[in-house]
This record gives sequence, C-alpha cells and structure tokens, in this order.
Amino acid sequence: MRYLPLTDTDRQEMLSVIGAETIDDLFIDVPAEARLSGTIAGLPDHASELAVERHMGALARKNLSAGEAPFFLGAGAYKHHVPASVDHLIQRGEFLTAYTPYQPEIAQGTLQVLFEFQTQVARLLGVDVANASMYDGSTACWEAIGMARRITKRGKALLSSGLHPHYVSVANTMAKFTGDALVHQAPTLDAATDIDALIASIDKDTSCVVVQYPDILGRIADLTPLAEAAHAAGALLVAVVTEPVALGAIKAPGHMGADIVVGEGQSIGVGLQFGGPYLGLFGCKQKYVRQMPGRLCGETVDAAGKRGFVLTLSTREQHIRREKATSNICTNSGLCALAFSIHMTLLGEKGLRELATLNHGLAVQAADRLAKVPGVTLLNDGFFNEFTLVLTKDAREVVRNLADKGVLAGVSLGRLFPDAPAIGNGLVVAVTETVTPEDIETLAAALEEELA
Amino acid sequence: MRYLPLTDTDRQEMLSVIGAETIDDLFIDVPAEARLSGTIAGLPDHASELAVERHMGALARKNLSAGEAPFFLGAGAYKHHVPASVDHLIQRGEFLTAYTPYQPEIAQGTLQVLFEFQTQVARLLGVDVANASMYDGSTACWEAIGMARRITKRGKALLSSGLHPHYVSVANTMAKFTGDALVHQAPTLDAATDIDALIASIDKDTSCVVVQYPDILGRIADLTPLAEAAHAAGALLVAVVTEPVALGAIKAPGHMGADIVVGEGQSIGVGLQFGGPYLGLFGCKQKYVRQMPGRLCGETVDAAGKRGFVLTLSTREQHIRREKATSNICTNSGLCALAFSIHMTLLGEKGLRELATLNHGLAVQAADRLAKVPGVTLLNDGFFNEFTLVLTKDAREVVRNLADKGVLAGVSLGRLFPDAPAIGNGLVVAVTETVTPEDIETLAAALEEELA
Amino acid sequence: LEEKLIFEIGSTDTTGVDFAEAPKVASRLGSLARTDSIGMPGLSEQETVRHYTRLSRQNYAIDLGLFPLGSCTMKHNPRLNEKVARMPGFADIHPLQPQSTVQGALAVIHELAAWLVTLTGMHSVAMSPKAGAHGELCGLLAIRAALEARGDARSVILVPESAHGTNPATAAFCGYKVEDIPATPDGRVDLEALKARLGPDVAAVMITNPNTCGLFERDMKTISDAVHAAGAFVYCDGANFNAIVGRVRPGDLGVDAMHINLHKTFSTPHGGGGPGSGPVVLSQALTPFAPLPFVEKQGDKFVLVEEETVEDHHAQTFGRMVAFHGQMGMFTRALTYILSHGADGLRQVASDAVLNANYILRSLDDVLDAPFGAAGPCMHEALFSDKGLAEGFTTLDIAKGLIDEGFHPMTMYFPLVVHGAMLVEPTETESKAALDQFIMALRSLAERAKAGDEALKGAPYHAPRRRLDETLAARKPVLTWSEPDLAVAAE
Amino acid sequence: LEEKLIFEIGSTDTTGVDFAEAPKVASRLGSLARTDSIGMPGLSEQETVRHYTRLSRQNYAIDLGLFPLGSCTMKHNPRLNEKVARMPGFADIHPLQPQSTVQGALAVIHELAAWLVTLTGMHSVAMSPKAGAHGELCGLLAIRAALEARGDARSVILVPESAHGTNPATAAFCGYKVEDIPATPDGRVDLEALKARLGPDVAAVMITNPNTCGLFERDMKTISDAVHAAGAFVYCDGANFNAIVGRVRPGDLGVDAMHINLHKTFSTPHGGGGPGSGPVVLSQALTPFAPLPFVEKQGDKFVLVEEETVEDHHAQTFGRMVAFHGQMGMFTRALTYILSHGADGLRQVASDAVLNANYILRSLDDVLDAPFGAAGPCMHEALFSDKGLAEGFTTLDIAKGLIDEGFHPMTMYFPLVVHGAMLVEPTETESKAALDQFIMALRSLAERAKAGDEALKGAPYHAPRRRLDETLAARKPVLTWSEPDLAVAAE
Repeated sequence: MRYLPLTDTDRQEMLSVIGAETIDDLFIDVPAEARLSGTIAGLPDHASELAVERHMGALARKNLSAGEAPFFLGAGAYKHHVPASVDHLIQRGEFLTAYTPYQPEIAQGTLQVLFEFQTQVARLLGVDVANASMYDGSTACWEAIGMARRITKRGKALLSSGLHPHYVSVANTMAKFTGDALVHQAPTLDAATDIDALIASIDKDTSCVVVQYPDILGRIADLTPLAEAAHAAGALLVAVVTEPVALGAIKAPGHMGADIVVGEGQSIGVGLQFGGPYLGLFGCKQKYVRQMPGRLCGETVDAAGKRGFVLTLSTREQHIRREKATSNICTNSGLCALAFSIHMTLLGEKGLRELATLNHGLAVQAADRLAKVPGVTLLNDGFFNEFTLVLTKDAREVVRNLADKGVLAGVSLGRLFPDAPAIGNGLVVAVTETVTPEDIETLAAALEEELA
Repeated sequence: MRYLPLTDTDRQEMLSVIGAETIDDLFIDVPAEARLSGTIAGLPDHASELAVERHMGALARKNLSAGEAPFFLGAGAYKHHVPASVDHLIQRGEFLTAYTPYQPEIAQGTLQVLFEFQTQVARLLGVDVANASMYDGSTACWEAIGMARRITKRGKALLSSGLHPHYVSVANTMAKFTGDALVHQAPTLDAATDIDALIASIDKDTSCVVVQYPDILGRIADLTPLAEAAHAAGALLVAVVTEPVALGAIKAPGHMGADIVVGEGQSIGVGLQFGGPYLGLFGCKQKYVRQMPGRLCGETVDAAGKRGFVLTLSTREQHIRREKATSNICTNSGLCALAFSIHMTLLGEKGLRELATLNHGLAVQAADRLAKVPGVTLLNDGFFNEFTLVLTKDAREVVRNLADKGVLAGVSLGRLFPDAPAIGNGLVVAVTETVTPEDIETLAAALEEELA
Repeated sequence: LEEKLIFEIGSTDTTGVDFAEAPKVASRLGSLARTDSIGMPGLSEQETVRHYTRLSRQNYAIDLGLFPLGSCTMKHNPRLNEKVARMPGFADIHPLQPQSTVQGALAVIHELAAWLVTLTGMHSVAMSPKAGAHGELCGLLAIRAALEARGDARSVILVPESAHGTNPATAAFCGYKVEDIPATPDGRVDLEALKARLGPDVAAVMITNPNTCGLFERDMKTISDAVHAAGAFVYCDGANFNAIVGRVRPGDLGVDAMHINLHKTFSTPHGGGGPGSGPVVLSQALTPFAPLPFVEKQGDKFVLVEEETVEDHHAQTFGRMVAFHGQMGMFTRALTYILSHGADGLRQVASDAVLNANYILRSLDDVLDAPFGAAGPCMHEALFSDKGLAEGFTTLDIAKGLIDEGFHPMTMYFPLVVHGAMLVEPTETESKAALDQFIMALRSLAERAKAGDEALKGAPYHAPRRRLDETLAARKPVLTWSEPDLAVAAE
Repeated sequence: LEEKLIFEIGSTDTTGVDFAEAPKVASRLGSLARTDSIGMPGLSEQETVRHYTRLSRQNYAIDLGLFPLGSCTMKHNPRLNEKVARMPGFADIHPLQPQSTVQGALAVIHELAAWLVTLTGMHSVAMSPKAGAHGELCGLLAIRAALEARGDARSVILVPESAHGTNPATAAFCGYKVEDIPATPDGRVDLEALKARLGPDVAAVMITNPNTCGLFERDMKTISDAVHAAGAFVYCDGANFNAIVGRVRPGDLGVDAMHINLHKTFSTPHGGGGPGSGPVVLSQALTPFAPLPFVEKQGDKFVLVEEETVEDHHAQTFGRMVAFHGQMGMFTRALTYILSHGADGLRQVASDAVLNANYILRSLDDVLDAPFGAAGPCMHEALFSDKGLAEGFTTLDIAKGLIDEGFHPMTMYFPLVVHGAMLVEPTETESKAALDQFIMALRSLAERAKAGDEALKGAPYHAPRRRLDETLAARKPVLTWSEPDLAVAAE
C-alpha cells in the first residue's frame, strides 16, 4: 500500500531481529478476547487514490460553495479573498508537517512566525501581548472568562446580548463545571447596543463584562464607557472580535480600555471551511500575561549569541503544571496562525485599510439598496461590513427559500436564537470584498420577490 | 501594485543615485518617435487578484474538463490519474522558480533529478542513454530525423503511415528548410501495421525509418524485422512512443533494435493541459550520444571529492557552438521532466506494471463491449490501451454529436487525416485507468443511439 | 543567512495585495474610525514568498526525515488529503449555510463518524472537539452530565502517574479533584491501588491505553469492570490509538469515552502546532449526553441537529463546545486517509507501527537501558532511560545530538515514571532503511554519552541555532517586537 | 546530509501508488509482452516526498533570493498564476476535444494573443512555438515562406556579434548561412557594416533589442528601413522585451517578427529549465504565412483553425510546428499576469526594471569596469567586465563568490563582445533593500578580487557542493546510473 513502505521481506527480517514469529506475537499483552483475528467486518478494504478522490469529489460537489452563489453570510465566519500565495506557503512541507516547536534549534521557522504573529495580533487588537493562538473565537472567549475569574477571584460574568449566541452556549456549557454565573439574554431589534444596560448591571461580584464588537447584529459602539465602569467596579472588560478585518477601519478594543481582547481570526488567511479549523486570537494587557492561557513564543539568544525564539512561560501550561495549568490547551491552531500571519504580511497596514474601506463601502451600498426593497427595514445606524435587516416575515423561511434559488442571503436570527421568536424576522447580512454589485441586485430582487 | 515592491520614495532615492531626474530619462536611447508617453490605449489597467481569478475562472468553466465526462480521447495525449504528491512537489519554490542549472554548486536538486530522469527514460525506452527532455514528442521526432541525417549523411526518411499525422506535419514543415525527403502516406483501415511495406521501401538513400509504437490506430507489432532491415541498408530505426505507459506492458523499442527512441512523456505526471506544456523523451544508443540534441546531465565530483552532477557535453549546444550546434534547443521541459520523474518514482516497476495491466484490461473490456454495438467494428487484432473502431458513418459527426450529449467519445480519423476521406469512419478510442465500467456503458449506449 | 523579522523589513506603505477601488459612500462608522497607525508592516508578494520560504527552511519536518517523537505519532501526511480538503465544496462553505446546500459536508461528517464508531466498537461519537485536550473535556462533560442525570454528584477523577499532562489539567479545568494512581514496576496501572481507591466520590478514571510507557494495559477490562461496579466511568486517552487501530476495539475493553486525535492516528498534518481534531467516541451510557451539534441521517437526507433543530429527541445533551461543527478541514483529510487504507490497511498500520517500534527496541536495548524491555514487546513506541550514561550526561545531550545526525529528537523526560525517559515512536510510515539509519545514529550517540564525549554536550552544532537560552526567555519575557529604542541604541 | 539516488534507495517491489484490480481478460498484446525486468525503482509516498523535498533544498531559486542572471529575466512568479493554470477547465482538457467543449480555452488563447499584438504594435501572433528558440524558428520559417512566395530564394542571415547563441544556431538549423555583423565601440550594431553587407542574398537580419549589452539599439528604425529596402526582413529577438514592455512597441521600429519569452517578460516560472513558451508576433507582410493551428473569433464563437478547418482562407501557412496548440499551461499563467498588471502595471514593469538596473550600474561603476557605462543609461541589465581584477582573478571567481554571499551569480562571459563579461539583470520585482544587499555583496567581492584575496578562488565554500569538475564529466560521460560493478567493488 502506497503509504506503508515495509515489504514482506522487511517484516520477516525485522521479526527475526526482534525474536518473534509473527506480528501477532507482539500483541500478546492484549487480552485474548479483545484481539481481533482479522479485519473489522462491514468496512471496505483499501482503495486507490483515484477511487478515493472520486468519492470525496462527488461529496464535495453536493455542496453549494460560497464562490458559486451570491453570498451574504457572516455571523462569525466571513468569506474573504485569500491570496494564492498564502495557501502555497502554508503547504511547504517544513511548515505543514512540522510538530509543535519543542526543539527550538530546528524549529526557528515556526517560532519566528509565531513571534511575528503575536506582534501582529497585539497591534491589531490594540493590546500589549497576544498568545500563539487558540482553537477558535468561541473557546478563546470562554478562556477569557476563566482568566478574568482567576484575576478578579469573582465568578459572575455579564455577557452582552450582542455576543454571538454560540459563544454564549460554549460558555454556558463550560460554566456547568466551573460554577461561574453567566448573565445573558437575547438581543432586541434595536439600533443601539446594550452597553448602557451592561454598565447598569455591573456590581462587586462581576468578574468581567463580555462584549462583542462589532456585535452579532453588526452594531458598533464606543467601549470606553463600559471599560471605565467595569474598572471602577474592579471588573475586567473582555472584548470579542469575530471580524478582524473591521479593525482596519474601527478603533481597536484595547485602545478603548478592554483588558482582554479575544477574537476569531478566520477572516484573514483561513477561509470558511464549514466552521473549522479556525483561529482563536487572544490578547491582553501586559500585567495579566502570566494568567494567560495557551502557548507563548518569546525572544532569546542561543549559545553562540544569535537571536532566536522559544516557547516560553510554559510553567503556565499543562505539560509542566498538570492540574495547576492555566488551561488544558495543548494543540492549538498553528497552521491557521501561519496563514493569518502571511495574509496580514501581504496586506500590511496599507492593504488592511484598503480592504476594510472596500468592505465598508460595499456594505453601505448594499444596506442602502436592500433597505429600498419593500418589506425590508435596515436596523443599524452604524456598522462595518455586516448589518441586520428586519423583514416582514420569519427570516428562516426566507433564507431557505432563497437558497433553493441559489442565493445565500445571510443568517437568520431564528437560526441563531431559536428561543427568541420576537426577533425571528431579523436577517444578518454580511458584505465583503467578494460581493459584486450584481450580487447585491440579485439579492434585492430575490428578497423583493420573496416578500411580495 | 502587489508584485512591484518599489515605493515612490525608493524611486526618487534611486534616481538621485543614478543622477537622473525621471525614469523617462533612462529611455533616452529609444528614438523619440517610438517612445510612448503614456499607457497603451485600449487596454485595461491593473486588476485585483480577486478580479483576475474571477475572469479566468469564468473562462475555465466554459470548458468541459475531462474529469467531468465519460472520456475516451487519446491519439497522442492521454488522461491518467496523477498522484497529488506530484503536483505538491513540483510546486516547491526551489524547483518551480529555479533557472536552468548553469551553476551546479547551487542546482544539485535539479541536476540530480535530471540524472535520475535520464536513467528512468533510458530504462523505459530500452536504450543506453536519454537526454534531459525536449519540448514534446512531435519536435523530438523531428530532432531524431535530423540526427539520423547527421549520422548517416543521407536525406531520405521513411515515415510510417501509423505515425501521428501531426508529427508528420511538423517534420514536413521543418523539412522545407533542410531539404530532407520525407516519404509518407495516410494509413488504411487494416488490422496489420505497414511494417512490411516499410521494409520493402528501404533503400540506400534511406537515413531512417520512423515508426510509431503503438501506432496512431493503436496497433502494435514487433519492430525487430524492421530494425534488421534498416540496419542491413545502413539506415537507422527511429521509434516513436506517444503512450509511455504502454512500455510497462509491451517490449521496449530499444530492445527490438531501434537506434533512436523518442516519445511524448505527457502520460506520466504531466496531465492533458490542452496540448502543452508536454515532455519530449529522447534516447539512443550509446554510440550516437555526441550527435544527440538537447541538454544532458552527467555525474562528476566536486573539489572536495563529493559526487555531484553537471550539465555536460555542452559543446553540442547552441550557447557554445552557435551555428554548429546539434540543435537550437535552449529551454526544454525541465519541470515536466521533474513531474514525470516523480510520478515514475512513485510507480516504480511494480506500479508501472500494475498501471499498464489495468489500462490494458479495461481497454480489452471496452473494445469487446463496443464491438457489440450495431454499426461498430473493431479494427485491431492487437492493442495496448487504444484501438480503432470503424463506424457506419463519418466519425467526425459522431464525435461532435456525442460531445453535445456530454460524452467525449474519442478522436475521429477525419480530424486527424482530413485529406484521407477513405478512413473517415474510423474512431480512435483510448481507455485508461480513469475509465469506469459506467463510462463504457454510456459510450456504448450513445454510439448505439447515434448509429441507429 | 539570518532572516529578519517582518517588522524590520516591511513598511506600512508596502502591500502585496491589490483591491478594486472602494465605492465613495458616507461612512457609517460614526466616531469609531481608527485613525492611529496600526504599525502593521507589509511586503510585496515576492518579499512575502521569500520571507516564509526562507523561514520554513529553518524547520525540521516529517517531509525531511524520521520524527520519532513518542506519543506524538508523526507519520506521513498524504498529499491527497490536502488536495481533497481544498476542494471548493469543502473549503469554501459557510458553517451556517442552509442544510440543503451542504448535504455533501454533512455526509462527510456522518461517514467519518460511522468509521470511528465501527473501528472503536463504541456506540456514538461527538465530532466537534477541536483537539485531543478538547476531546478530554468533552468526555468529562458527558460523564458529568450522566452522573448528574442520575443525581450522583462526584468530585474525584483518578489519573495514573503515567498519564499525559493534559489529563489532570483537563480534570482540574473541569473543577474535579485529581488523584494519582501509582504504576507497577512493569510500567502499568497498579490495579490493586486503583481498586482500593474506587468509591462513591470517584467520577471517572482517566487512563491512557496503550499507555505512555508504550505498553498495553493488560488489565484494562478488569479495570473497567471495577470502575463500572463502583458507579464510575472509564475515560480512555486515545492518543495512542495508532498502535491498535484495526486490531483492538476499545469498546470491547469497557471504555466509556475516548478521544481520537485525527492528527495522530489519521494523519492530518500537525502544522507546527495544530490545528488538531479530537472526536470522542462514547459508550451507550454516555451517548444521550453528547454535545450539539451532530449529524443524523433521516431517510436520504443528512440533518444537522443543533439548537434550532434538536427539539425533544436529544434533550439530555450537555450543550455546545464550539461555535460551529468542529474541524471540517480535518474531517475531510481523515476520511480520505481512512478510505485510502480501508479496514485491511488500517490493521496493517497498527501492525507495522508496533513492528517498527519493537525493531528499534531490540536493536538498541544492548546500548540503552530499556526499563520495561525485559517484560516483553512494546506497542508502538520504545521507551529507554538515561541509566548507564556517563556522569553529567543526560537525555538532553542525546536528544540534541540527534539533531546533528539529521533527525528530530525523540520525546524526552516523558513519561515521568522513568528517569531521563526517551520515548521513541517511529510510526508505520518509516521504511526499514530509515529505521536502520536512525538506529545507527542513536547507537553512536548512546556510545558517546556512555564514553563521556564532552563534545556531545555542546550539540547541536549543525542546526540553524545552537542551544537556546530558555531561562532568559522566561525571566525577561519578550513576547512581541517593538521598535529598538533609538536613545538606547545611540549610547 | 547527502541524498542518495532513487536507484540506491528504491526497489522494484515498492510502490507509492495503488490501483484497482485489473479485470481478468485475455491479453491482446500477442507476443509483445514485456517480460524483462525494467529496473525501475519505486518508493512509497513518504519516501518520495522526502527524496524530492530534500533535493529541492539543494537548489537556489527566486523564491529564496535575488537571481541576477542577465538576459534570463528571473522575476517573481506570482502564485495566482499557478492556481489559475491548475483550474480543471484549463489543466484537464484534451487538445483534440471538440471545439464546442473548449470555448474557454480558445478564448484564453485569443485574449492573450490580442494583448501581445497590442503591446507590440504588430499585426498578428503565432502562439504555438514552445520556447524562445522555437519562436526564432517560427520567425525564420515565416520569412522563408514569404520570400518563397515571391520567388525570391535567399541564403544568408546576418547576425550581430552580440546576439544570443540561439540566433545563429536557429539560422543554421534552418539551412541558412550565418554571417556576423560587428559591434561598434559603444556596444551596438555597426550600422554602416550592416548596410554594406545587405544585398539580394540576405534573407533577414536577426537582431536583439534591447541588445545583450543591455543597450537599446538607437538605430533600430534606420536598420529596419535599410533591411526592408534591400528586400529582407527584420527578426527581433524579444528575450529582452521586459525592458520596454508598455513603453516601446517593436512594431513602431519596423520589426517583422519577434518572439516573446512568456517565461521572461510575463513571469511564467522557469522550472529549472523550462517549459517555456515563445509566441511570435508578426508584421502584416509575414502574417499570411503564420503556422497552424491558430484561433479566430467568428461571431461569438472561437474557432481553432487547423488542417481540418483551414480551407482556403489561410492557404499560405507554412504549416505546423508542434503536435498541438502550444503551451496552454503557460498561456493561462501569462494572461493572468498580464491582467493583474494591466496597461499601467506593465509600463511600470519596464520602468522599474530599467531603474533597478541603472541603480546597480551606478552603485558599482566605481569598483567594477562598466564598458559602456560612460555612454549613458543602460536598459534592464547592467554590464561589467573583468578589467582591473588582480592577476589570475576572473569573473568566475566573483560569480562563485556571490554564492557564498547568498546570491545566484550573474550571467558570466556573455555577451562575448566584452572581456570577462558580468551581465546583471535585477528585474522589477526586487525591492531596494534587496538591491542594496546585492550591491554590498558584489562591491565587497570586487574589492577582494582587485586585492587578490586568494580565498576567493576556492569559492563557493557554503553551498551544497564546491566547484564541480566539468572536464571530467565531459571526458568520461556518465549519463545514466548503473549498478556498481560488484566485482570491481570487491577488489
């Protein structure tokens, strides 16, 4: 078989070195009743590359890919154009097939990338330090809540109604273990965010306030008053960014006082991939660095005095601290971090700002156009590249019907918040640089027909 | 722009070092009337990667790719499955973006590959030596005729009627210059090849006999008598192989006495690509090596005594010999040779034989099945993976009509030999490992309907 | 040549990406426009390609040679997997697309899930965990939910000494009290000590099998039975499933939950530290508590069961672990790998992995101490200790010496139960020639370390860097780049 | 580490490819079955990936650094081009598919052809030549056909001394007699000598512009007029089109035929020696003689005109040059590059290419002799000579010294008109920082060669190999691997 290089002759020679008759003899420690004598029944045997590629290709073609349709989905995952050189570079065998850089002498490639990535992320989020990545935005968000608990020694977290409902679900799942009290309710169809309500809810038990920016409805607001209110009460502000491209156009949460900023980095370099692997971004103020979860790469020198990089502060980590670790995270999203870092390097500040400006410009055009469709109201005053439309009927049905016509119209609030029927007519629409004027017209026409 | 790194600041600094005011000043040697003052009219300006990818993608989708249809085309280009690792490896920047290995100290990667390639090709073709590749099979074929002229000092070449007609056309084009006399006629719809006729035609003016194996109608025959007859008359035998996979199943031309064996290597590693780039294979007997065209890589040692490889025997080549060179070829098909060599390494003898056996088995199944379609007669007694069907009407029309139904049925003899209406009912059908039993049934049914 | 940082070579005016001009519109950003310089350097495409190409060449990787990291299972990553994962129908679909438009993707999840369940002999599988450690979390969440469902709060998790560090970390992260179980002299869980500790406060035992000494836990079934009898659950760390896939089904050994690292057993690339993927197979007892979302086949349609669609039929779910549906990009690769091997090939995977490890064990146990070597064969990894090295020579010296021989070091100082442990896992994708070369190198290093060759203590000499000062890095952490202080530089 | 040959590590029993089982059928191979061992070694996929990955790392490439080979135009190869070329609609179509099924491919050829014609100001373009030298052949074939059509057989081609070696080789290959035209002291064609030689036996002049000294032929238009007046044609070697694209149209200078190396000006990758692609733009006079096949637009359909479809409307074609339609895989890449740059970007390409070359020329002309430097600016390449180096030091020493500095050497000993020529072409895709680093390296080498630093003569020291014995290779050619003679080995 193509991936197994041993020949039967090799196997015989090796068995004789070992002093065993057969390979089965090497499995003597397995209780006899658990040893399978042949291949597992009901499963096919090996297949040629051609056959496997055909099978998988047939399954792939049963999906409507984003590039094949007018496409307006966001809500935590965004379709952006990724330059071809990004994928080319992450496929270099030396990146793709390397392990976690535990042996720094022969892992400077990965390590320097991580150091550069940490710096890029810190600058983007407006914080002092960032780690070498987490699984995704939702788990990074939960890690931030746990970190705030460790720092403040308080157990109540206020979650904004504008926080992605799946992020809320993940936090709720984890809080069952830890006993954190999480305060949250579904959003209302209001042009303003719930920042004032959050400020009013902060009390002396509050470990942190968790706010998404832009929020799940695409709304944006200055986080400074919230940060001040939290700090005044001894709580932390955790900001969550699910669309990092936004930070090429709007203020960084760290610059508005957020103590911990987490995010989903998928937009830059990673691609949609049906939800994973994605890339958790995690940054914070310098003073909290030793409470941070996840891998960190730091600068040092080698025995010859040359600059080099190593994984560091690992006394926070599971493989050293075992049950006293700041997190159980081991594998992270190294290759996605590489993709993010390469894409960000290609963009640079100039490209990032142009990309953000283009996204915003197209989104404004689309919002204004769609708001003219009878039966459609634009909820947002402010937004970056995503906004909420209020329709005259349940948006879930509209989305499904439009999909049947080959238009991927956005994300319905009914799917995101099945328990909040009051907002079921809301449709969250994202507009990136991949949307064309024709796409916008197609969506407008389809909505008009659907709502007629 | 994304590929141009100079900023305007850079340009100004550099101009001041040069001592010029503007870049225009650097073009003063261009006659004023030929200097364009601005961009050329009527052409669009630069475009984003996204826009270009969309444009090219739209054009790509206007083609029916071989993988999307039951596919039976051959006649000099064959669809084979190429393992994914081949394309991965040839995209390594160190291979893809290197130049011809003129500086061997920093080109051992390319050079060792070429040395391995030469050995693989020589063994496959059954000859002593092979060069580092030519443009394609058709130009390699002409180069072989020229080489035979140089060796024999004779100017008449006999081209088999089974030689690919495009190869004949290329030779005819070139012969206008060189004055070689080329003897050729279109094939007849006969189960036997024209070897006996060729033997009868050899005379003392004959430089070489050029025979394709398997030939354009898929026929195969022992070349030994032809080699003997040629040698007896002081002529050379040139064998042409357009389907190298065949040599995993049938005797190598070099082992049947061919003096020069050329071929099209596209089948192994390269892919269809609408005809190019392809890969000319060129091998010959050791005694003729100094009359060989094209690059050669040879083994040597470096100043420290280590084994290494260099381009060698370059006194045959244009950059040294100018008008006395054996050929004007400079750039060859390096990257295609790499792809061929990698694919051949993955196959090895075991895989090559299995591939050939599978091709032959499927072709036999297909031939037998299609011969049962009313109105279809199988021409060939013997064949490898390609055979000729004689239909009850002009095959050109059949091919076009089946294409409209999404079946790519084969190559009509009318397209290949427009001047030979007598064979217009012939259809050349190739069957490789990529053909499924369903494909064969689809073709059979479509033929049956078309010929009813 | 040294490669500078992007911050040292790029500029905020340079870009490697072009965009169409943005429409002129009135901004909706209000007062939030970002006006400060972000300080993000850009490079042209060529400079970018060069920077990362050069950096990559400072890495070791499986594509360059044998990577014998014990317990990490660095096997070949087939390139077909990469090609399949990039098919637009998989790579370019949004997690919230209407289900009618992603039937192929749901089919992939369902098909992979069926393979995992069958190969492990378990009842169901939770596909969404993002990595092995995340899978451990999933298993403990399911166990906790099951215990709560029967009103049986328990607070202790038992973890053998030889466990992966993630096991106790995960248990603690979930708020459990962690207690160690000692190992026997032959490197296995002390069954009697375990039985003695079981009681009404014990929620689960987390056990690695094959264990981190590279040995199969012979008493696994007995342990499971005892744990079940005490009302607790058995969590199995499946990091070493590579050793037994196709030959042993954990379900036959009484396991209740086990994560499977797709990047170990099923060849998805490690990528310099992830992404991974850690589906968790579950016993019938734990199945009702599996997380959302999951895929079901209803008639000829695949249905994604999530909050909106869960209704009554999975009311006991412990909830959602991640924003979306797990590591789709890893699922496509793993399924491609599984289909390529098939049932016969996967069985051969385990056979050859174990054969290769035993070949290394027996080819070196005359020069290196193999603490459990006398007791019989190992599974997929060979364990050695530093016993017998010359005074002052350590496992670290041998590891760094391997770098100069052109290999990645083995896992060092793990498991903790062996002094100066060297854990060598060759995997099944290594040829005999590669093993022989590695054995020769390790033999020569062992001999040098026993002979006290001082030069070894300076290794590596032939790597992009000499030994790095990790203490300095931790004492004065420099975690981001900042412009050199010009005032300081001028001094 | 050295990498062995596949013949030394592989075996005929090993394979990296699996196939479905072949149907059991009666063979139709007759007596021709190949029964001998072919001797073709196989490797598993992992071994294959390692072998070629390791080998690749012994190469220098543009992806690793500046590649200043004069006249070779080693510019950045954008990765979008690679992606586009691999779209199944381009990569996976057969050259003989019915035209209705390849309309997109024909559209690509047509669109690229339109760009080439417009950018050069010519009348038409022959797309099928496989590389630059093949394009030269195409041009001469068209010229010969045109002369024959007017019954005017001519036998001589004039080639300036500074021409690429391919020019005389091509002319000779076509049966022409080649005569040299000398250069003037300022590195250009001697106009008077050329005029003096023109006569009824001269078929064409082959001229490179910008020429191989990196200079623009100021008299180009005068030359063309004189050649045309003598009844001959002007062939222009377009290898250096990179210097003038978007700024000068060869058609405005009286050129009749010019090949365009898509792998030079239009960035298709060199691939370690090809494939290239050499479309030839033609004047109105030569257009009727262009080769088959070609693409025409008829209404909204694209038509491939070949033997079957040519009928009367292109009866004077000189025929077919290649089996199929040329280098489609290069066309898609080149068109992608062209559309990415557009008219403004292509003009900037020439501007920056020339700026970069002049920057190098002026940054080094104080330490290296620039034979034509005093006369004014160069075009896209800077030419230096070995004048002033210490006794016994050569251009070769400087070239090999560059390797140790991390660069590929420049073109050496070409053009022949300058002693010890060093021809440096940076291209437009190099940043100022990269140029400055290169200038520093070359300056230091020039100083060492002038000072007579003996160490330089052993360079390179820091490359995969030291200087190789090319004489040995040519004297006793070993062109294929063969099993070591065991008898000899045993001695």
